Amino acid sequence: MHELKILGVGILSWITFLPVLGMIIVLMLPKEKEKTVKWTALGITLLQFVLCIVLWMNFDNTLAGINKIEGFQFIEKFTWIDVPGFAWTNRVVIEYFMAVDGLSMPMVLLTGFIGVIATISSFSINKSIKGYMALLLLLNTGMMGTFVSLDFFLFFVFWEIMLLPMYFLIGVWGGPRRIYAAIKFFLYTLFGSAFILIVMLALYFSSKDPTTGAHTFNVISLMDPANLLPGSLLAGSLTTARLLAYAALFIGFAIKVPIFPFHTWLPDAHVEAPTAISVILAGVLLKMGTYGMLRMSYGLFPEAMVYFGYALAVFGMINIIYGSLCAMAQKDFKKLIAYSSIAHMGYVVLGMSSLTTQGISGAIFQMFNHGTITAMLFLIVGVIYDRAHTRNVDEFGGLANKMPKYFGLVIIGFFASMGLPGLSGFISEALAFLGAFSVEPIRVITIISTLGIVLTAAYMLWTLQRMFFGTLPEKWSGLTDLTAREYFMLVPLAVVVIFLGVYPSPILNMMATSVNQLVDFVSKSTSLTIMGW
Amino acid sequence: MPNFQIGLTHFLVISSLLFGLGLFAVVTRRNAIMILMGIELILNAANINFIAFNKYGQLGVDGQVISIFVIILAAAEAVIALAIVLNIYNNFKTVNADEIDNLKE
Amino acid sequence: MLTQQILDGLSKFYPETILSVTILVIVFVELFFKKKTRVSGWIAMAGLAAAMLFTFLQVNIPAQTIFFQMVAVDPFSYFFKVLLILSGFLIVLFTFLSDEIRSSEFKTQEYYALLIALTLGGFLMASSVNLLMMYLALELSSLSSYVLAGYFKKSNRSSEAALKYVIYGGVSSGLMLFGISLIYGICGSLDMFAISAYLSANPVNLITLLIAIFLMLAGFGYKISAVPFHFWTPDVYEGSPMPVTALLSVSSKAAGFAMLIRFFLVAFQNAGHPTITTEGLHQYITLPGLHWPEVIAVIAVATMTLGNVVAIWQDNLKRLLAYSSIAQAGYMLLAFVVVSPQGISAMLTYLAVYLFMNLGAFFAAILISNKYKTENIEEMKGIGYRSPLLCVSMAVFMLSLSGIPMTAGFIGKFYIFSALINNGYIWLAIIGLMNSVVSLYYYIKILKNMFLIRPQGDTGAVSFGAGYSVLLLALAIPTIVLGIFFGPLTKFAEYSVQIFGLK
Amino acid sequence: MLISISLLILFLPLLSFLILIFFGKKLPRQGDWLGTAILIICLGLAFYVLLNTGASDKFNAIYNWIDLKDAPGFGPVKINLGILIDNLSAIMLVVVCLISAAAHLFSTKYMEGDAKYNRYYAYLGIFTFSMLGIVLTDNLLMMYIFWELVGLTSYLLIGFWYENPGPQYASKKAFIVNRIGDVGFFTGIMIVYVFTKSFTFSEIFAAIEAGQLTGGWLTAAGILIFCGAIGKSAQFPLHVWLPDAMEGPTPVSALIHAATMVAAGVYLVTRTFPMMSASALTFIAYIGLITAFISATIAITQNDIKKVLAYSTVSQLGFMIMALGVGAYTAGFFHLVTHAAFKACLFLGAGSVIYGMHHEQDIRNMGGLKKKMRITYLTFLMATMALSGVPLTSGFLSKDSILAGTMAFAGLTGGFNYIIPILAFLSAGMTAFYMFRLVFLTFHGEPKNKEKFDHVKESPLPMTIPLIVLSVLSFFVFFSYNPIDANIGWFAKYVPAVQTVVPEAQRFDFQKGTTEHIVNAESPASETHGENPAAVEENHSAFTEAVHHAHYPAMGLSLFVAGMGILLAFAFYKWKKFSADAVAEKIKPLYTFSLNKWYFDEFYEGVIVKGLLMLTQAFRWFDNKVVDGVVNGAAYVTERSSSGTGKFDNSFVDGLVNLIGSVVMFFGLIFRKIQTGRIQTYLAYVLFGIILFYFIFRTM
Repeated sequence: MHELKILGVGILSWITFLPVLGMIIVLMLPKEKEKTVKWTALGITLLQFVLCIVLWMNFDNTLAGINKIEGFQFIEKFTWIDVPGFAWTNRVVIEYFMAVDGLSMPMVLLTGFIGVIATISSFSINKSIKGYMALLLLLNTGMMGTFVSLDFFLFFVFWEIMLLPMYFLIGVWGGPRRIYAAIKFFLYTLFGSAFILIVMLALYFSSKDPTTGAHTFNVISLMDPANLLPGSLLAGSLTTARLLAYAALFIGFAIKVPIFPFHTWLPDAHVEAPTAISVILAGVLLKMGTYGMLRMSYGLFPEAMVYFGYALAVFGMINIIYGSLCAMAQKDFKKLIAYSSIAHMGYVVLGMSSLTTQGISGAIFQMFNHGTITAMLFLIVGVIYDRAHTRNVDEFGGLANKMPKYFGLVIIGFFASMGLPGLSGFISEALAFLGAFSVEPIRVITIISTLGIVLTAAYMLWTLQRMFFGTLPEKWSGLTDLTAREYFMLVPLAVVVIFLGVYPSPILNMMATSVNQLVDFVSKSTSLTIMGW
Repeated sequence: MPNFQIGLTHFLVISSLLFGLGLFAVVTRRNAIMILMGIELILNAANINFIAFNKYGQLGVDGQVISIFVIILAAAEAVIALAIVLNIYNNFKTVNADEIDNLKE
Repeated sequence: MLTQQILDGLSKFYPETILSVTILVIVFVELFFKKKTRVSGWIAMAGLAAAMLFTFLQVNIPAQTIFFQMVAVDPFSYFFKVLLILSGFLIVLFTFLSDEIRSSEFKTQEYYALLIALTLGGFLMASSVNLLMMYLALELSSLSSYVLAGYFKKSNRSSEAALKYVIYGGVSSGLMLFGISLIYGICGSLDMFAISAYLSANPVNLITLLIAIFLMLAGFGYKISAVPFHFWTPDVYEGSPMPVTALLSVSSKAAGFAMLIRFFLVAFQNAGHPTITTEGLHQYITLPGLHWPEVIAVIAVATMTLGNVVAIWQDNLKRLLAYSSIAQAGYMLLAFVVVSPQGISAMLTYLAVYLFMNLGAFFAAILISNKYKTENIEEMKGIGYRSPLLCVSMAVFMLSLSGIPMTAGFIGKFYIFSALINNGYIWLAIIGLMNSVVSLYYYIKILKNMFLIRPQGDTGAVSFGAGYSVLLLALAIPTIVLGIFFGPLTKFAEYSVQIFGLK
Repeated sequence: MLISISLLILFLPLLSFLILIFFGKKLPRQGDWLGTAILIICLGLAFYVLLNTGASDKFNAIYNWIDLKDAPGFGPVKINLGILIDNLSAIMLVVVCLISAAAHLFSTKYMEGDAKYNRYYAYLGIFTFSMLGIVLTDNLLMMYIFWELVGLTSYLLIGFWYENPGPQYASKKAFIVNRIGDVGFFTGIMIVYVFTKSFTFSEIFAAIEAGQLTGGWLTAAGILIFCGAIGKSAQFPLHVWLPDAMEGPTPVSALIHAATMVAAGVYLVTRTFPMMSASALTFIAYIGLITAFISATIAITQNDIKKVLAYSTVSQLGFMIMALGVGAYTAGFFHLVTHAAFKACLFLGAGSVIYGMHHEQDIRNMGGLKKKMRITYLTFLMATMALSGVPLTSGFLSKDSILAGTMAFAGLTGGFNYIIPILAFLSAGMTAFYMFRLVFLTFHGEPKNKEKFDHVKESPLPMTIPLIVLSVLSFFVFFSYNPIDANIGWFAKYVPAVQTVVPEAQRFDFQKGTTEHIVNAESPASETHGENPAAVEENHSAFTEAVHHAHYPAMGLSLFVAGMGILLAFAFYKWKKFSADAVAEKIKPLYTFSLNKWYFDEFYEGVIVKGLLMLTQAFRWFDNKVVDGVVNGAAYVTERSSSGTGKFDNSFVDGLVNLIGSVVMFFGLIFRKIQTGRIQTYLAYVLFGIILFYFIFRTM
């Protein structure tokens, strides 16, 4: 079953635009009814998640997708803009083109899941909840749309859509330096998307859609070199223009990931953002960068990807080591987690750079796992911050006995972050490493990167020791253990983390065919192999 | 000098001089009225050009018609400009353009 | 024969005629309704509406020139006419709703007459194909705007703005006239087609031609406030009454662009005969030896960069919008560099979009100054919580101006950068994009003050009358809708590029 | 059937963990009986498995865990989980279950009344589960998984009393140091996987034999996998965590540090023994030797009862590793088994003493306890004799085999390798010395702390039963009928030497030329092909022969050094012929060097940890100042220059982290300055602009 309609509208449109519907409902509710607003938002995200599950249930693991339209599922393809050509201009066609394959399916699930968790976590917001929930729902649409759109233009529109809610969510509901953080986030990301826009346009004008005869934004058509006009800017293989375009696209996505040296917005944004927003930011937003690389950079510039494969691996390594070392130096609990995010995204980049099935599967799986694990960590930070109103690690101590249930979940979260076997992070990291290691030129880089495992353990355990062990300072004697709401957001995450750690097949099977196809497509597109410098 | 004739070049030299003088006035005179006179000079320099080109290029009457239009326009512009300068005087008690610099960065 | 031609011309000149009549009627009515200030406003609106109606009747008229090749009636001028009338219409409404104007003790009758005169000037600027006609039209609109800028006679700021404007305008148009006279000397005609024909047939002294072009650029540049002819803009914008500023930033600028496009394309590009080049791109033929697109490129880059970097420093909302409009002009000029129908249609698209977002921004500024009595951004802290509709609309305009997707401004920029990239001007596109990132900073700064900082002191809600809200939405909704369904607009813009298949 | 039983053994402790962690508080006695009972059942089942597994039996069950389908350029990617029951795992099952059961039982009294009693038992359960996982697995990846889980659970157990700073640091140190070894282990696994495309031992060996992994990579893989053992088995240079880990509860020390976790490293090397190249084996042998020697020298001077035992453990682990390194496969594994019993006995005995002395651990404050703690004393003495290598004990058998192995190895390879037996014998002598020193100081002589001494009484039954059982197991009869030769015992038959699969070129000379026969001999098929078993036996014996020859000299020597050690201990501490303090004073530098554990901790703390922390601070600085403000300098200048206007927006300069940010601001400032408000200035600019344009474009 590769098509699913509800009330005549495709399920992907439902999943994507349901939050917008929710936003409208929320905006129409009276301001005073805060409870209704909260529950409406939760209801909508839950419904969206249920639809994601339905999507998953109907998802066919054996179809590949990537560069073949037949392999995509739940396709929705309509013409959005069609300006017929006059004598002197070409026809312009922009499509509303959504579909999923093994690459996007895990991300859709993740977005739906984290959306629910973030909404639950948002219940503690007490300032203009209406506006908050409306923006949160809009953000959700932006993220979901990015993962399901296959028209570059549509992708870009969704990509940018989530900027704005994010800006306000950080800027209005954030911490003391929220304005600085929000502006920094906004400018950085916009800077990156400028590059994406340029590449998108350059591709558009280099292309010709076989069916319409016009230029096209259709990513799948663009992946076929036959659809690039001979002699146009981005035609050919390994031309300077293509390499530059790949690099520009890379910068655009790298800012989102974030890859050193474009990462400095992240710690600030995280520290200032409210808990739920940090959860979304780390849980989903960062993945858009790596997803973009896999979907766009790999598919559209396969030979350039191979050409720059080594550089990509180096970036991954720097992220891992640099992020870990920076994390170790932090005293702010949240900032520490933020830097650890940078390090963990490094595993994704490293795995991706290998261009092997193991590496890319590991990368995608790590994207999913990092989404859940970091969400958990940020919620953990939120729990303690809500109670103590400080995040300084050194001010705490002995919490393990004061809040034993909290401590139990902290242990799961921390050790998952360390990549402990039995928890989901291990499998993805191991696969990423195995993939990267099997490529001879980046073997040394992989070995250096494995040091990240030790460093992660070091700063995580150090934090654990400083905050949870030892004796409880007098001032925290009034702290209470988890509330029911906090259970509802932490326990599902913990369950997923453990479940996938023991039984990763549900997610891995989902992507296996597509990843194989991607690897096959990229490596066959050029005679080049990844080279050391 | 029997061969001496007033030619296009002479007109152009005159008009260029006028143009230059006009610009000079516009940039250096402090009094707003003087600046406006500089503008008149510029316009008239153009007028001389039009007429001279018209005469030496055998271009019918176009140039002359243009210069008439320009003269009229210059008059209209002067009316408005002078009214504005008058108003300035009422408000600022001065017509020195360099003293009227409240609007700036 | 002669009469026939004139009559024929007049039959295609109804919109302009109606506007002229409206001016006269307003001046006349003034004699009878000394105190009833709104009446002339309504007349102005009626006149504009009628002009609009007759403009619409010209929609399918074949491209042609009338009045002995003085004025063209073609889709290109049609586009600008629609734009100018829309803008004039909105400015009249702004004037109605502006406390600033209402509270002034001056009669407003001639205000509307001048407004219509400016619009009429704009009409003629957009359609003239003769340099003399062009100059006259320019002066018509300029003279009206001088007076409008100094409309508050008792206000120092307003008077100063008027003085600067008139001197600056006078010099610029003088320079332009001198340039025209040189072109007349070189080509022997003021008819753009004749100039084009002469230039493509005969070798000319390029240096003189270049000087002439630069002198003329002073006139165009002043109208569209392009660097380095922009200096008047911030001062005049800040000093003028707000509706006038809005008018200057949209109508006057649009007309200036129309004039610029027509002059360069017809006189220097042989635009009457677009050709298909080997690459399948539709391109005008550039005259040998003249590199004016490069000149435009430099000006465009300088304009948007300067506008943006200085805007960052502004605290006065009007002044900020002044610099922002300078920067916006830079983006539009970028599209002109391409010198292809694609570029021009992108430019037109942007202009149409710009109309909504810029007027919207000014209207929001008017409302803010009405209610909060301030133009200073720093004093707008937290007003987003006191007037949500106003500030959300303002947010839409600001984001659109900076080019965030799902707003019309994005589509405008998108088309411009498309044109640039398609024609290989990737560096220009990158500079443009970087500029729009920079611009985001100051647009966002406004939003930051409105939303991210909680109101201090008085926190009560400040609401507006229904009229205000309706007008605000009337500007905000197109700004969003055009960001999503822009097909019709771009279609219209592309259609309008067929300048004239005549001659 | 055996597979199901082994799965039962594996998962019962996990069940115990789950029940106790969630419901432990609600059960009577917080559920300690449950954990203990489960472990005793497991022990019974483990015996069943052992009895039903023949020496050459291999029961294998696999489950496909991850399937990434057909990867381009690689082939099918299938990652399996599997259980393998053979002679090694069957023995280890019994060992682990036995020690764990003993620790469980012992703890019922020792830990009684602790605030986190149920959590303690839960942790014991999951620890046992993880350890059994290591034992039962048939592949490297799963071994790594349980390996790490053991790390986690040991972290929890060592840091059980995390309220105190000691356990906090010790647990963290243990985990991180183990992690360092694990990184090596994981890298080794990656190498193996990349070349052989499998994690399963049998497939890996087959692939290596087929020549898929050779040369430097093979040696690297061997050494890196051994790195895991360096961490877990506390080998030099990562041995530092183990003595510190004594901060955990004493039964935990017995469980973790005597028989299970630290034995995992040895077990790993045993499992991967066939793929170790000659270079890797030499490396292993020397690491083991260095460890054995260093920790023996340290143990001599320690005063904490548990620290002495800890260093002796490290030393004995060094012996086992060394044995494997020199090729004495059976001996190494044998020592693992025997050592598990008597070392657990020692630790539990120490626990009993500590319990009796109310948490006094310094042996200088003890003495004379043998009168009051009869059972503890006797069992402790028995285990000490086993550890020292006194005849008729199990320790004598296993240690003697190892020493014979080292001699054989030195004899076969010659040269510098003679250092191995020399230092090994020396260490054996020191072992005897410090163990008896411990016994004398603790149980003999006069009580030094009267007050505490008066309250001492024998520990209750649940504590003494494990002691008795374990000390009885230190007799030779359980392993060999011949008290002086282990080779004829059932153990040696049950765990015969395995043959290497590495290519000829990478073997020791004495291993060469035997491949075909041996490999065939191992598979039952070879017999049907009519190979001559005698020939196999002959080829097999190049090393065995040497060991056989070395047996009696080694035994003699070992008896001599052990005797000397014991004699010295008597002389110093029983008969007081010499004063230990005076001797210590005479060789003060050596003494302090030993007392301070060769300054390893100081070195690591001062150089590596401090260095790392400084590095992180440097990175933080770099991130804040350099990456986030490449241009804060430029911004500062701009700020200065615009201080008059006071409008400078800090957040902008901070925010745009690149040069553009401040350049933009800077130009903005400049362009602002030209907006003077004077109309004539503007006009001048316009003219200037036109002229400029003219000059720029004139030439184009």
